[in-house]
Amino acid sequence: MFLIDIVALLMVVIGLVFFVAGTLGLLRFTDDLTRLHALTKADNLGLGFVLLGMTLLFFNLLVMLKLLLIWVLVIISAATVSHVIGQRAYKQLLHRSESQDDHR
Amino acid sequence: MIEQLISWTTAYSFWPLVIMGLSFGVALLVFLIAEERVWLRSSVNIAAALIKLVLVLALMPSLLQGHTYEFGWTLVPGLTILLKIDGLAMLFLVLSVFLWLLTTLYAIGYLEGGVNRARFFGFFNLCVSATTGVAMAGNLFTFIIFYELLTLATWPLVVHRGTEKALQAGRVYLLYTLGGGLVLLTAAIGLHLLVGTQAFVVGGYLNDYWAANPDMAPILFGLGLVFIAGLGVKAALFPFHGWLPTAMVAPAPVSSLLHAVAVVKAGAFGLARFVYEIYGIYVFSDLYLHWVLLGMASFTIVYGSVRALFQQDIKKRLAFSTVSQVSYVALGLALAGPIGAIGGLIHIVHQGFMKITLFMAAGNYAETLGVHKIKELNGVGRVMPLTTLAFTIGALGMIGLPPLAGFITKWYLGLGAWESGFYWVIGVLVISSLLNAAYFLPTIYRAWFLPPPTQWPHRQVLSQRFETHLLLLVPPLVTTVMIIVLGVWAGHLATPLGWVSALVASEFE
Amino acid sequence: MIIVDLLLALTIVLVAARCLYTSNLAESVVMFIVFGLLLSLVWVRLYAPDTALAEVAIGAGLAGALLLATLSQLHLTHAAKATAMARISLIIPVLLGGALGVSLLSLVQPAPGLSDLVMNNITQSGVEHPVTAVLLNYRAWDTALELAILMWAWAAQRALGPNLAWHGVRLQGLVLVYFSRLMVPLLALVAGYVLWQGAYAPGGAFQAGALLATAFILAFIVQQAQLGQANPAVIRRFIHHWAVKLLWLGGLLAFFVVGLAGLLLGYGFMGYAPAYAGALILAIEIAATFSIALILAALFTGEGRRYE
Amino acid sequence: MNEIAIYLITGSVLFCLGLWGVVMREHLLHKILGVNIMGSAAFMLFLAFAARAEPADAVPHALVLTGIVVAISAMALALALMKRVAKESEQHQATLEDSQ
Amino acid sequence: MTVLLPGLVLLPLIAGGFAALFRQQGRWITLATGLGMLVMLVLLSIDAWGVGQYQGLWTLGGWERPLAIAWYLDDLAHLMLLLVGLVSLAIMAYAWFDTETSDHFWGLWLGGWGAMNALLLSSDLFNIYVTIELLGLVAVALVALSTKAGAAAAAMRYLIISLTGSMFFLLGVALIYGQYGRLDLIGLAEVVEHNWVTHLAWSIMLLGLLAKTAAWPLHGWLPLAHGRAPTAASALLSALVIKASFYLMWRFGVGPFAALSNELIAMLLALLGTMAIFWGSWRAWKTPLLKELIAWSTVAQIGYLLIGLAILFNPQSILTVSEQFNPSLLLFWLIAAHALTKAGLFLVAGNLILLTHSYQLKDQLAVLCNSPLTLWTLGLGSVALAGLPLTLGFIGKWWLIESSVALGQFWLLAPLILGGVFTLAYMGRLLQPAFEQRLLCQYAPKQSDGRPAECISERQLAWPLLAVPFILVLSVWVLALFPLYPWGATL
Repeated sequence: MFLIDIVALLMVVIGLVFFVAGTLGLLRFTDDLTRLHALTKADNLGLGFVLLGMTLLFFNLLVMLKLLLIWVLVIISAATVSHVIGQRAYKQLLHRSESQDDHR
Repeated sequence: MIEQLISWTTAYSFWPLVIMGLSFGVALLVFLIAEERVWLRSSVNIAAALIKLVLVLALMPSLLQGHTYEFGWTLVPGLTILLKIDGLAMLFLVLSVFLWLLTTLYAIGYLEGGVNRARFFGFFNLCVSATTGVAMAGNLFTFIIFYELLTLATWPLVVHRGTEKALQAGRVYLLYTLGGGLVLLTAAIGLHLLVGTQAFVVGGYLNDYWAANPDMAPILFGLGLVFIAGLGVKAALFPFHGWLPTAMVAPAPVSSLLHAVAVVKAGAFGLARFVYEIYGIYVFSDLYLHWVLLGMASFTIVYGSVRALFQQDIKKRLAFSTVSQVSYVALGLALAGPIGAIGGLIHIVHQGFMKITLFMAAGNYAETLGVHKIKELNGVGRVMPLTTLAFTIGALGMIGLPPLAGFITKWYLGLGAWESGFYWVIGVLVISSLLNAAYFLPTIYRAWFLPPPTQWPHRQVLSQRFETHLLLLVPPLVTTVMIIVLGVWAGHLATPLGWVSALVASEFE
Repeated sequence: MIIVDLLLALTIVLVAARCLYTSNLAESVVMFIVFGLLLSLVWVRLYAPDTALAEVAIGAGLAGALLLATLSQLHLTHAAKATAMARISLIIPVLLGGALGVSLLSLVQPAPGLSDLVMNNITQSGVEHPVTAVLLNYRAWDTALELAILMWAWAAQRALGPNLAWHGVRLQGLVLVYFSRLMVPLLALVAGYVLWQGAYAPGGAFQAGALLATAFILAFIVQQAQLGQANPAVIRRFIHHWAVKLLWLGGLLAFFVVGLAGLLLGYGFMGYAPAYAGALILAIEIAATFSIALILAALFTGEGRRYE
Repeated sequence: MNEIAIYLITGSVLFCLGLWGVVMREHLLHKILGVNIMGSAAFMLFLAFAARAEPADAVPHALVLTGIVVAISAMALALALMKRVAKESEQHQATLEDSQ
Repeated sequence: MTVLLPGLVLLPLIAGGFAALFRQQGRWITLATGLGMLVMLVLLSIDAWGVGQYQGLWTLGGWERPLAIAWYLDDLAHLMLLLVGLVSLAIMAYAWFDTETSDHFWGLWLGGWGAMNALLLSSDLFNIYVTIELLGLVAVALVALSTKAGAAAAAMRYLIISLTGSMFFLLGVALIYGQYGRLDLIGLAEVVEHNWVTHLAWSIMLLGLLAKTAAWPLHGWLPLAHGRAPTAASALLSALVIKASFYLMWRFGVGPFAALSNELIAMLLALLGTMAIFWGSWRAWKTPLLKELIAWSTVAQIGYLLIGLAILFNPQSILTVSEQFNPSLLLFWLIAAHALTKAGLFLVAGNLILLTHSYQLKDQLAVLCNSPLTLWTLGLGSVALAGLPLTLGFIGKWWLIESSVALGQFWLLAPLILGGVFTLAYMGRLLQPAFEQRLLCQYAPKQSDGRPAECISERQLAWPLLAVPFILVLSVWVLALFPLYPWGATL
């Protein structure tokens, strides 16, 4: 019991570390695409660890399945949203370089 | 037959409502009649005026027998609309109804071809409705309603011409009269707080309260002053008279009926109700309010006459003359004795007849010859002899020449002053008469004896056979006859004088 | 746990202040969404899972979507900076509110309420979950009027005239389409589950309606992005179909019909026959779910015309 | 000092903050968000009162659920109106200055 | 409970829903609904005053009071239901013929009507919050129906104030629930006691409601919203919607929170009322716009209502409620007089705007010279608004005067009496020019042959557009003769 609690806590802490790192990247990176990178990668992993910790704590099949479902859904959403944001950021980038060309 | 009439009329109590409602209904009807339908409108007007006169006269016999008609409608507890025909009301009622008939005829002739006549006659009827309402008001609340209604209904008539001057006059008029109404309302609220709202009663309803609360003297005195101020605006007592000469821009029928009779008399009549039937003559004189009223009235009499002396415009001169003459009523009330009271109350009738004659004559001059100024009157008597005759009789009556109606008033006022011990009032009367003579006699002289000018300011041919339009000529002649009749047969019981004497006897019991 | 509460309270106040204070409107909106999420945590801490669910779905989710969509249509997305005076004056509400709150502390002890009454009558209410019992039975009239508010908010929005132009970007590829094909049915399924669950556990018509609305909005956004149009024709046709219009009104009508039937059958206005209460409540909830979902979605999409 | 006390105070502070936003901020978005924060503050008080009972009082929960839907309806209308104001104002600025 | 009370709320809501969704059929739905409502109101009145049914408490859903929402019908609520119904019908009749009425109007106001009826009946704090929000949203939408420049901004301002007011109200409700654990007004009246929370809650609710009523310092939104809304909407908002929040203050102040009232709050309200009368009249005197003039006059008239509230809230005021007659109900007549008159005046203003396509006062005046019925409506309306004797407003004012004197608040006589004069003064700006000769037919365009064409006059409008405001205004005079009839038949 005690061991599982410690492991679970460890998992959650690792997850939090990922979150912090991702957030740091979001704040510190220079352009949209790199920020996206930091955010999605870190968040998916962070959330995974947190959920893993939770799973260990509850250790109930139904709960585990639910948590897994949440993780999968979040990952799918994150991927889709990143796709959309990325496309937009890329278009803006193109647009900007074109207008710079015009000025030249 | 008289018995039958009496038994028929006394069987119903709604007569006051009918009399008031008749002109009200006619007013609404007239507003709806299209502008062009002159004949229809005139017929309705005249018919209504005749019916009303007959109705009022039909009530006379039962009233002589001591019957009074009351119609009450309670809105909420403490607020009752009460219409009552008693002796005092009848006096004012007969006067206004009779003169209304004449003025309607006159106005039809005067406004022929003018614009906005539907509006004019509509408001005209509304005014009559309000005036009869003032006459029949049985308590202070009802009185104030009709007093305000009178203000609002006369304003469109004052501004009827729509010129900048007329509008300016209308503003002044509203400022004074609405202000007066407000002051009166304040006074009424004050009185309501002390004794509640009660019906007017012969001898006043303050006697018991006064007997029980002698320490309230300052408050009652102050309230009395507020009442006098509120009513004094319409009665054109001195500091509040400013609107009357200004309002003379109105068409002649308005000036004659409304400002010589209806509006100013509503104020004077209100003073009579206040003195006799609210405070009661004894409370009134116990509080020395009669001194106040006497002072104001005396000053206004002299002041009005002096101002009239310096006016060059005919209507302005007549207006200041009105200011002076209406104060005779207040003076009579303020003398606080029966004889003076007779003089004051009878003057409501007498002054009405005389002043309306003068205004109609002035209107005829303006309409026929375009004459507005005194100095343009030279020789007018040769062109318009009948009108000038009427003007002359009216003016002589104003001066107080026996045996005309004006003399009766002044005689009774003088006797009343003697009786009450206000000997100096006789002096005021004498000065006033001299001043009257001073501003009327030269005018008359000018009209009859100076040579007419070669060119009148703005001559119109209104009639082939008569000196002016027939409808403009008949009404002043009728009133002229009345001035003589009222003077000569004054002692007869069926005259207003007899009526007033009986009234005063009951008030001073 | 008190530490968590204190941290949560402090954060939520700071977030709210930042949301109102910043001159960057996008930041404001994001802060408001964060505020909504934190609020739902507070609701959980206050043992109110129903409201927490609704807050996430409506207060943070839908409101956030609405705010972001609005923001994208505004020309200027920066408000005037708060003046120095205003910045200093921010201290006033904090102090005043603090004083106010402290003065309310007397209310922590006495605990009057309708809890006992709710629980005593729950067997006759037709449902087991007390919140649902209150919403759809004891105080059903409130809920009916609330559907009316939704309805009239939508009517009012239509009366304002057509929408502003859309400032979105047309997207390449089919990622979004597949995403929506996965998520929309899933959301509908979850909505049905939440609705059904409402009879005995947290959940019900509001939460289900909000989820369903999210599904609609997702479909709409995907259509927009795929076609590069403000209002895809398919959505327009859908909104103006008469059957859909009737569905908008369905929740309100169901409430009123059942309420009047109760009156005529002698159970009082908005009353149910106890034997059928459960079934009637479910019927009303289904109708209400569709109404709520459609109207919430419509509030987001607008009427389907736009200024040219 | 328990969690109910904390949230009573937080609710009061939030209410005043929201009012500050409505009164002091010019941009309509801030005003609208301010109103919503005021509403959330009132909900917080409701739920804090509900949490005093054991189990939690269901009536305020239901009231707040109703309130949330009312709030989103009002917000949707307000945002739509704000867009129209912004469109009609000359600088596309969503404030009330030009209506003075 | 028979079907009438729920019917009065449900019918407009259902019909309004359909009218909002199927806009092309909106006016026909409204016609049918209006007739139905009229029948129900008549039946309700016959039952309530003839047989004596209906009065009292109704709980909804078959549950007992603290748990269920309650409705409460008494004379005041009944009279308000009638007032709202009749004025709504009149304004809708006008809107039917008004060419500028939007399709959206019907559904929106039917909802507003239903909300008002629900609000008037409700005896539950939170339910009242819901109804007041519904009413507020509808009212804002009605303002926003106008395409006039600035209408959206005015609506926005109104919305913000209205929502903020609602939030204050909601906070008050929360505090009351926290203190007493109940929401029904009847039950609260039994348990309310003096303590800080209750006083705070009542003050906060009062503040919110004052803002929604446009009481003096919080009135800024009203002239804009009412001045820029479409004609029918202005009339409805001024006549009815602001009365809803006033009604609530009245209800709460003499009901559950009667024990809390003190002289300070009464004095404060009286001061606000006095300021409203003076400030509103002054601004009405200055404004160059026709509808804003009428809207500012509403601000001033609210002053009277606030003074009435101050008198109701004064613990010294002895409410002599006999079995037959409750004098404070006379305050209702002040509400009714303002509702009827103001509806009439706004509709007349709408006529003038239809004719001249201008909002400026100076452009309207020429029409007046040639339009007798319009002029009469304005004239009768002005006098009624001033509350001169023989109008309904005077009955209410008389109660104010008597009560303020009985309380020893003599200074209140100044605003009460002067307010009427101010009203005549600013309404005179409209009336006086009608008599100016120079304005007659000023707008008549010359025809090609040099003769003046026909003047712009009211004859160009459909007759119902003229008749409805006239009847509204006239009713203030006619009703003044029977102020006690409905409930005082035994008096």
